[in-house]
Amino acid sequence: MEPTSQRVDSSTQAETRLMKGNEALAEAAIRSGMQAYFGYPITPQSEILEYFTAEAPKHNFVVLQAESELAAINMVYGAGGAGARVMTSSSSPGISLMQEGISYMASAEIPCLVVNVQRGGPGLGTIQPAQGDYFQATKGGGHGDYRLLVLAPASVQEMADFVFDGFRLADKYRTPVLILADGALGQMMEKVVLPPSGSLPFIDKPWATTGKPASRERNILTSLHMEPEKMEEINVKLQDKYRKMQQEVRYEVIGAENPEMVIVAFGLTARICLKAIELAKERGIKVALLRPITLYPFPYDAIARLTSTAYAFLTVEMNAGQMVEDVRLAVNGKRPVYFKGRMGGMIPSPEDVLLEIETIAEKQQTTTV
Amino acid sequence: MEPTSQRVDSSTQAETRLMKGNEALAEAAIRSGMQAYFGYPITPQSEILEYFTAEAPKHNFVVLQAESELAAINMVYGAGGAGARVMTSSSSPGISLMQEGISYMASAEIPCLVVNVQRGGPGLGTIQPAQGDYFQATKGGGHGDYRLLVLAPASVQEMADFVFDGFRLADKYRTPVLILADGALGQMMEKVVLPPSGSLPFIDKPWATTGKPASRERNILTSLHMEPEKMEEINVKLQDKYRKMQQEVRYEVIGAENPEMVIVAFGLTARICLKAIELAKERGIKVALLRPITLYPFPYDAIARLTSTAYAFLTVEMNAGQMVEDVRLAVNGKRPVYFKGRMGGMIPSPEDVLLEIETIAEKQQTTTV
Amino acid sequence: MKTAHEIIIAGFGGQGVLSMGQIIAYAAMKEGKEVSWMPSYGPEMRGGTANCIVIVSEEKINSPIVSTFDSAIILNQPSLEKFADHVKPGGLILFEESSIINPPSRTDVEKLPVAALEEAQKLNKRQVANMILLGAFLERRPLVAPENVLKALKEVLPERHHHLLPLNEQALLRGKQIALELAHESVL
Amino acid sequence: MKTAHEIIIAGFGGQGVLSMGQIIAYAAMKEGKEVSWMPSYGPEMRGGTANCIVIVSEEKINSPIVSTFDSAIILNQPSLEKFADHVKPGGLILFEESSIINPPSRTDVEKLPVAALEEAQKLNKRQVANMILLGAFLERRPLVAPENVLKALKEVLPERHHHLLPLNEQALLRGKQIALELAHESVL
Amino acid sequence: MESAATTNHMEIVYERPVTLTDTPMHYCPGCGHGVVHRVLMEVINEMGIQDRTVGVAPVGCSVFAYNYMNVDMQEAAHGRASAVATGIKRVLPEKYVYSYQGDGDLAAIGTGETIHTVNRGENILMIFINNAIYGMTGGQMAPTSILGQVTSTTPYGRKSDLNGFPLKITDLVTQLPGAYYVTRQSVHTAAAVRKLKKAIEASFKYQPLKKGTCFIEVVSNCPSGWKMTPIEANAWMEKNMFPLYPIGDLKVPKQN
Amino acid sequence: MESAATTNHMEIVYERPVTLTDTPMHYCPGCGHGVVHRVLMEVINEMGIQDRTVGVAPVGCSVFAYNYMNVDMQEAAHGRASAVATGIKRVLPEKYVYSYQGDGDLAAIGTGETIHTVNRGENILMIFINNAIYGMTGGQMAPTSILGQVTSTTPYGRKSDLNGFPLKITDLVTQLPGAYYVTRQSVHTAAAVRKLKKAIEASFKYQPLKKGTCFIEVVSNCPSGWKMTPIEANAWMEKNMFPLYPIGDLKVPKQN
Amino acid sequence: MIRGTVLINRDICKGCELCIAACPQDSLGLSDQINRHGYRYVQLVQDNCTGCINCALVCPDCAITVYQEPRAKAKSSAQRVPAL
Amino acid sequence: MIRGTVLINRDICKGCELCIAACPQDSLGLSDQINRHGYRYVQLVQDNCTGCINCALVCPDCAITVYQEPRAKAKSSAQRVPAL
Ligand SMILES: Cc1ncc(C[n+]2csc(CCOP(=O)(O)OP(=O)(O)O)c2C)c(N)n1
Ligand SMILES: Cc1ncc(C[n+]2csc(CCOP(=O)(O)OP(=O)(O)O)c2C)c(N)n1
Ligand code: SF4
Ligand code: SF4
Ligand code: SF4
Ligand code: SF4
Ligand code: SF4
Ligand code: SF4
Ligand SMILES: [Mg+2]
Ligand SMILES: [Mg+2]
Repeated sequence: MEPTSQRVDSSTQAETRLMKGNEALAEAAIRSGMQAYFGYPITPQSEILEYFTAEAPKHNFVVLQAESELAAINMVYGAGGAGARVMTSSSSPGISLMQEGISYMASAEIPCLVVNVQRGGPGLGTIQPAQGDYFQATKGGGHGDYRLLVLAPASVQEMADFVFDGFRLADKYRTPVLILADGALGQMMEKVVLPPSGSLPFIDKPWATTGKPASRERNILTSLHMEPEKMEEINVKLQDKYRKMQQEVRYEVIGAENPEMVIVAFGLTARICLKAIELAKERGIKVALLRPITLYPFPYDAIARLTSTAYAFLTVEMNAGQMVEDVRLAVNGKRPVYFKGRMGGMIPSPEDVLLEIETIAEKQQTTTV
Repeated sequence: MEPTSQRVDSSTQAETRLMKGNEALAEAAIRSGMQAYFGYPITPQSEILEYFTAEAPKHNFVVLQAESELAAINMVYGAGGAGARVMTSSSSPGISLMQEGISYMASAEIPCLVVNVQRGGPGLGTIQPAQGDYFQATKGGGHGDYRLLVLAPASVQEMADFVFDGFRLADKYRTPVLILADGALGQMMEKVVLPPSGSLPFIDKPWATTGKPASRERNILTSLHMEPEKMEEINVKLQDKYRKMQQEVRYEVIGAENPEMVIVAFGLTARICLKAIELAKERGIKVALLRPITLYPFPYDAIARLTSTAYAFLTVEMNAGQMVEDVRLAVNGKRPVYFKGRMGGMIPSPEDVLLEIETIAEKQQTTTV
Repeated sequence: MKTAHEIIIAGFGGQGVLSMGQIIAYAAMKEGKEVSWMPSYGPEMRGGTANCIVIVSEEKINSPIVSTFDSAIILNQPSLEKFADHVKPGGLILFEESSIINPPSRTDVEKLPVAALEEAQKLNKRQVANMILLGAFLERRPLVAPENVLKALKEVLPERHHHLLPLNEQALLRGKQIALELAHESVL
Repeated sequence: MKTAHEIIIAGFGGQGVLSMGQIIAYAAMKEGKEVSWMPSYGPEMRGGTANCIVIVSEEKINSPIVSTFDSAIILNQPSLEKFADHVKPGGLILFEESSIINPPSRTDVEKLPVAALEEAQKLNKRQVANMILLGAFLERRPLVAPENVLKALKEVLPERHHHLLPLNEQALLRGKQIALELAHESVL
Repeated sequence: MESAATTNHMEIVYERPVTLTDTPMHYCPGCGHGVVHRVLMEVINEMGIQDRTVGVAPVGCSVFAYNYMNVDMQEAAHGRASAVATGIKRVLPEKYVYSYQGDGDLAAIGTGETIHTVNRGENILMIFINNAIYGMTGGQMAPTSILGQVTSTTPYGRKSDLNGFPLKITDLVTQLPGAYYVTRQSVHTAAAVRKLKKAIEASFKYQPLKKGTCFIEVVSNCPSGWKMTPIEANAWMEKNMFPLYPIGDLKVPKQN
Repeated sequence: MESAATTNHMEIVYERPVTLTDTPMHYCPGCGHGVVHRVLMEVINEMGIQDRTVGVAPVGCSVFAYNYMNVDMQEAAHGRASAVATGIKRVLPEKYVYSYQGDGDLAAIGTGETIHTVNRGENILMIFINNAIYGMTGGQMAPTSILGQVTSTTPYGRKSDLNGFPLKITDLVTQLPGAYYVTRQSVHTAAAVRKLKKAIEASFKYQPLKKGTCFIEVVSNCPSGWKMTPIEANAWMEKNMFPLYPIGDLKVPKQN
Repeated sequence: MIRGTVLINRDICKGCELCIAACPQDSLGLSDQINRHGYRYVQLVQDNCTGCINCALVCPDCAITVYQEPRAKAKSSAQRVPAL
Repeated sequence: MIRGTVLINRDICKGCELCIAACPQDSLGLSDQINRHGYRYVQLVQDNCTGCINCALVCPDCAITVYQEPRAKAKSSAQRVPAL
C-alpha cells in the first residue's frame, strides 16, 4: 500500500503542503466550496473519492460512491441542474462511459467539473499515465456538436488551481469543464500552495431547478428539441458560446526567445520536454516550449505567430499523435510539424525528446546547406 | 405509422427492390451471412432490429434485443470474439454509450460492424438527420489511441453494399468497422440491387474463443496489459494496422474537370451538394465534388492534389464543422477552406450551398481583380 | 415532361400520404426510372403531420431533398400553407377539397381541388381517399402507367389487405375521372 | 552539491520505499527547497515491486521523471539490476546488504552496503530498516538537516504510530553511524 | 366548451389543477400517461408543494412531461432518471423529488440505476409506468412485455427462450431494504385513479420522514403500441397484465 | 518440493489439474479467488470439457483469471461479463460458457447486465465472488459491503443513509424465472470447497439442458482489503458475512 | 339524486371514449363532428349527469370540468379550487 | 490409520496458513525460511499425514500435492489423474 499524504484541514488561509496530485485536487475542491461529488473508484484516481469520504464529516458537502460512472455522471447532471457546485472524476474507461451524459450536460448547459486522470488505453489497457484521451476531450467523445472547456494541469499545484478555474469557468459559461490530467500527475507529490477556502464566489443560478415559486415560470432543463429548427437554434447558441470561450485560451511559452524550433506539449509531457530543451541548449539548439494550458480553446494563434521565427515544430505527447493535428491546423503548412509519442502508459524520457530535436535540427541543416 | 417496404426473401440471386435504407442494410446483412445481431431500439434506426426479428425464423442467425446499448456492444464483443460475423446498430446517444466497448474491441481486435444512423445532437436532441458524430467516429470517442474504419454511405444502395464491405474489412483487419449514416438515409426509399447471399466468404479465425482443443494453446482475448512496455507494443501494432488500412481509402470526384472550386461533403450532404453544383454550373461556376467514402482513412492526398487547380475549398456538413478540420489538414494552408453547416437535424438545401459557392466565387473575383 | 419530376405529398399522419408516395416510386421504378422517396419522419411518437418527397427521374437522382416542387398533393390546411409557395411556376397543386378552407391564391400554377373524401365516402371507405387523389394526380401528370400503379399497390399492401385491391383500383379510376372533368374548368 | 539531486529508491512493496522518499521530500520542502516525489504506482493489486523518484532542487523542477540518478537506495536484487547502471558516474549506490546477493560491480560510483535488516532486528523492529538506510544515506548526502527529517517523520506517520517516533529516530542515528564507519572503507 | 345543463348555481367539483399547464398533451388518445400526469399534479397542487417539488422526466413517451407538469423539471438521459433524481435530492434534501419513467427506461436500460437508487433508500418517489411496450420508439418489446405478446421486435410473440421473461422489477425492488413503500396501481377506472392518488399522496407525505424510497408502479396501456382502441387496450390490460402484475401494495411502512 | 515422508509406493490423491496453467497466481496470500479458480478448473478437467468451454473474466482482482485457467477466455469490460458470455453462448450454443465476476463487477456497475442475463435465462454459469469489497482498486466499498464495514471509501464504516444497504443480489436473481439453479457457497474449509465443487459440477451438467442460468455466489474473503490475516479474514467472514449471506441453495431445479 | 354537469374542452378531447365507458349514467357520447386535431370529441348526450367526476378521473387529457349542485357537505375527492 | 504425505511447492506457497488451519492432524507448519517471493512457506512438521487432502482443498495457490498409500477403494473426491 502506498502512503498517503497527510490530510489537511481546509482553512480560510492559503497553506503550503506536500501532496499527491489527486489529493491536492480533492482538497482544492473542498476549499472551492464544492457542494457535491459523485464518483466510482478507478485507478489511478481513486484517492479523490477516498479523500472526500474521509473529509466529508468535517464539511458540508455531499459525497456519494455511485454504482457506476454512468450513474455518477447523471447524478452530476441532477445536482448541477439543481444549482450545486458539483464534480466527478474518473480515468479513461470510466470517462468513456460518461460520454452520453456529458453530451447531455453540454446541451442542457449544466455547469460541472469532470476530471479525467488518464491511463494507457485503448480498452482496459494499463493504469500507467497516458494522454490518449485528447481527442475525446477536445473534439467531443459523445455525440453531436459540443465542446468542453479543457484544462490540462502540469503540476500538483495546477491540479489544485484548476479546480478553482474549472468551477469558475463552468459557472461563467454554464458548461461542463474537463480537467485532463494523467496518472503520474495524480500519483506524484509536490509542494502545493492550497488556495484559501471561500475565495471562489457563488453566482446566482436562476435557471436551476430548485422548486418553482409563484414568482417565476417553472425551470426546465432539457436537451430535447424535436423541431430541428429549435434544435439548430440551440446549436447556434452553443456555438456562439464556444466562440466566446475562445477568450479563455491559456498557454505558456518557455525557453529561447526567437527559437529555431518550438516544442508543443501539454501536461506532464511539457515538463519532460523542458528538461530536453535544457539538454538541447547545451548542444546549441535554441528550442522553446509552447504549453497549451487550455486544450479547448486551443492556442492556434499563439502557435501560428511562432511560425515566423521557428523553422520547425515538434509535438510531443503520450499518445499516438492527437494534439499534433491541432498543431498542424495552427501551423497551416507554413513549417514542418514533427511528432514524437509514447503510448500505452509509457512516458517519453527527456533523452527521447532530445533525440528528436537533434534529428530535426540535422534535417534542417542538410536542407539549408 | 409509416409504411414499411415489403420484406424480401434473401436469395442467392441479386435482386432489385425499393427499400428504406435501414431495411436495405438489414437485408444486406442477412445476405452477407451475418451470424448475430445485438441491438437496442432507437429512432431513426429501429427498423434494423425489427427487420431482423421478422426475418430470423427463415434464416440461421441470432438476433437479440439487448437491455441497453451497453449490453449490446458487449454481446457483440463476446460473439465477435467467438468468431461470429456480428453487428449492432444504434443512433447517436446509443453510440455514445458504446464508446467504452468499442475501445475494448479495437484493442482486443474483435472484428465487427457498428452502424450509427445519426440524429441531431448534442444530448437527446432530435430524431432528424445529422452528421454531428463525425469526430466521435473518426477520432475515437472512446479512450486511448484507436481508430475505426469508417464508411459513409450516401444512398440506399450503399447502405446495403457497405455492409458487405464492412464485414469484409472488419475480418481483414480484425477491427471494428463503423458505418456512419444518418436518419434520412435510414428512412428514405430508393432502388437497391441486393447482393446475392453467400457471396461474402468466411475466413478462418484461429484466434477465436471456441473451446481449446488439445492441439493448440488456449485463446485469450483481452485489452489488458499491465506492463506499459507490453501495452505500448499493442499500440504500435495497432498503429501499424491503421497505417496499412490507409490503402482502403475510398472517395469519388464528380463534376467539373479542373474545377475552380471543390466541395468536400460526405453522405447525404454530398448528394445535396451535387444539386448545388448543377445550379452553380448554370451560373458559370465550375465546381467539383469530392466525396470521401471512407472517413477513416480520410482521402487527404486526393484533396491535396486538387489544390493545384481549385482556388478554394468548401466543406458542407450537417454539423458545426467537423470534417472541415480534416479538409484543412489536407489542404495544409495552400488554399482557403470554407465551411457551411446546418445543425440539430436541419438539412442544408441546394440553395444554401449555392449561396456559399457564389459568395466564395465573388470573393475570389474581388481578390483577383 | 422534363427529365425529373419532384413531388411533395403532405397531410396528417394516417391519411395515407406516405404510401401514396411509395406507390408512385414503386411503379416508376418498375418502369426503369430512377426514384427516391423521402419521408419527413416524425417525432418519436404518434400523430402529427406527415409528408414525403418523391422524385421520379430519367437520370440518377442527386439530392432526394428539394425545396421546390413540380407537383404538390396536399391533404390538410397546414400543409398547404407550408408548401404552396414552394411549387414551381407552372407546377401543379392538387388538394383534398373538403380539408382545405383557404385554397391557394397563386395564379401561376395549376390548382386541382379534388373532393376525395366525399367520393371515398361514396365508395364506403374513407381510407381510399388517397387513391382517388393519386388517380387524379396521375391523370394530370402521367408519370407512370396505370397498370404499374396497380402492381405497385399489390406490392405495397400487406397480403392480408389484398382483398381491398379492387376497391383501390376503383378509387384510382374515380380520381382519374374527376381530374378529367375538372380539367375543363381548371384555372392556370 | 549541485542545484538538483535526483534519487531513486527501490525495493519490494512493504519495505517502506515510498515513505522513505516522502520523508526526504517533505523535509526538503520544509527547508524551502523544490521537491518532487514520483512513485511507480503498481498494478491494481497488492504486492510486487515499488520504487519512487525523489528530486530535491534549489530551482523549479521540470521533469519529475528522470532516467539517470545522483543516488540510488536499493532494497532488493531485481531493483539493483534495474537501476545500477542508471546512476551517474560519481553517484551513490546505497543498498541493503543482506537483500543483495550480487553487489554492483561498477567502479565509477560510491557503493555503500548497509546491513539495515540485521541492525533493525537488533532494534527489535524489522520495519525500521528503511530508517537505518535513510540515516546512512543522509550521512553520505546531507540533503536535509536531521531535525527536519524528524519533523517530516512526524507529519508522514499516522498519529496512531507516533509512539514509534523515538525508535525511528534511533534507527536514523544508527544508519548515520554505520555510514560513518563504512566511510573509511568505502570504495569508489 | 360545451355543456348540456347550465352551470349556473353549480359549483366546480372537478377542474384542471393549476399545476398542470395549459399545453395539450401529445399522448395518443386514451393513453394512461395523461391520467398519471394529472393525478400527480393534483396531489402536488392539493398538498401545496409546487414550490418545493422537482421532477425528473425520462426518455420515453413521457419525455415531454415537463411540458405539462407545472413544476421545475429535469429531463434525464434514457434510463437515468433515478440517478438524476438522486443528484437533485442529495443537494436539495428538503425538496420533494420524484422521477417518472416507463418500463424500457426504468427496467431495461436503467435497471442498474433503479436497483441501486432504491437500495440506497433515496428519499424520493419513483413513478413507474408499465405499459409492457416501448411506446415512444414504435412498439418494441419491453422487459415487461408478457409472453406471447406481439410487438414490433417480437412479431411472432415474445418467447422466453429467445427474449427472456417478463421482468417483475417492482417485485425486485420490494425486496430491497431501502424501499419504504412499494405499491402497484392502475388508472383504467375511476376507482383505480382514486387509489393511485392516495398512493401518491402517501408517498409525498412519507418523503420528509427520510425513511427510504417510495415506488409506485402503474400498470398502464399503450393503445398505439398494442394496436387497439383505448377501451380494448384497457380490457387487454386487465385480462393479460393484471394476473402477472397484480394490483395492490407490495410493501407498506410498518406502523410505529 | 518438499515432503517429509517418502512418496514411494504411494499414489497421488490430489494434484494440480492440467486445466490450471503453471503460472503462479498474483492473488494475495489466502485470497479465495485462487481456490475458486482451482475448483472450477478441477471440474472442467474431470468432466473432460476443456475443449468445449469458454470463460469470461471480469475487471477486478480476477481480471487475470485467463492467465491461470487453461481454457479459451475473453476478458470483459467492467461489469459486462455476463453480456459478453451471452454473446458467446448465443453463437456457440453447444459450448460450455461461464462468467466469473466480483461484487463490484456483478452487483454495482454490472447490475443491469446481471439481472437481464438471468432474466433471459441464458444457459450459462455465472460465478460471483462476493468479498464485500473492491479488492483490485484498493479496498473501496462494494455493494455487498456490510453495514459498519470500514473500507477506503467508508472510512467511518458503511452507513445505510449515506451509502445504502448491502445488496443481496443473489436473492434478487433467485426471483427471476430465468434462474435455474442458484446457490451460495464458500471456500474457507475443505468441506465448503467440496460443496462448491458439487455446485459447479451440477451447473455444468445442467448447462446442456438449456433450462436457464446457473448462478453460484461464493462468499469469499479479501485479506488485503479487509486488512486482516487470511485466518482472521475467514473468521470475520463467518461471523459477519454468513448471517447476511447464508450459505446454501436458493433455488434448485425441480425434479422431473 | 344530485344534479351535475360537465364541461368538455372539445379542442383537447381526443375521443378516446374512456369517459363514456366510465360514466355510470351513460351521459356521454361521441359527437359526429371532428375537432381541429381530427378527433371526434365527446359531448353530453343525456341530461342526467350527477357530477360524480368519474369521467374526469379517467380522462387522460384533463378535458372535463365537472359541476355539481351545492350540497351541505361536498364529498368529491378533488380539492375545491376557487374559480378565480 | 492410512498413511499419506504432501508435497508442497515452496516457490508458489504464500504462507497464508490456511492449510495449517485445515489439517486435522496438525501436520503442517510454517518454515523459518522465506522463498524468493518473500513468503515464509509451509512444510510438514509432523509425520502423521493421512492424505486426507483437506490442506490441498483450501490452498488458494494449488501448492500442495497429496499422496496416499494405496487402498482397495480410494475415496478421495479428487479425480485420479495418471501421473504421466
Ligand atoms: C441511449 C438511448 N437509447 C435508446 C433511445 C431510444 N428510446 C427512446 S424512448 C425508448 C423506450 C421507451 O419505452 P418506455 O420507457 O417503456 O416508455 P414509453 O414510451 O412506453 O412510455 C427508447 C428505447 C434513446 N433515446 N436513448
Ligand atoms: C469502467 C471502469 N470503472 C472502474 C474500473 C476500476 N475497477 C477495476 S476493478 C474494480 C472493482 C473490483 O471489485 P470487485 O468486482 O468486487 O472484484 P475484486 O477485486 O473484489 O475481486 C473497479 C472499480 C474499471 N476498470 N473500469
Ligand atoms: S405510443 Fe403508447 S405510451 Fe406512447 S403516447 Fe401513444 S399510447 Fe401512450
Ligand atoms: S486484494 Fe483482496 S480480492 Fe484481491 S487478490 Fe488481494 S485478497 Fe484477493
Ligand atoms: S360526472 Fe359522472 S355522471 Fe356526469 S358525465 Fe361524468 S361520469 Fe357521467
Ligand atoms: S376521456 Fe377525455 S379525451 Fe377521452 S373522450 Fe373523454 S373527454 Fe375526450
Ligand atoms: S494454503 Fe497453500 S499457499 Fe497457503 S500456506 Fe498452505 S501451501 Fe502455502
Ligand atoms: S493431507 Fe490431510 S493430514 Fe495430510 S497434511 Fe494435508 S490436511 Fe494434513
Ligand atoms: Mg413502456
Ligand atoms: Mg469484490
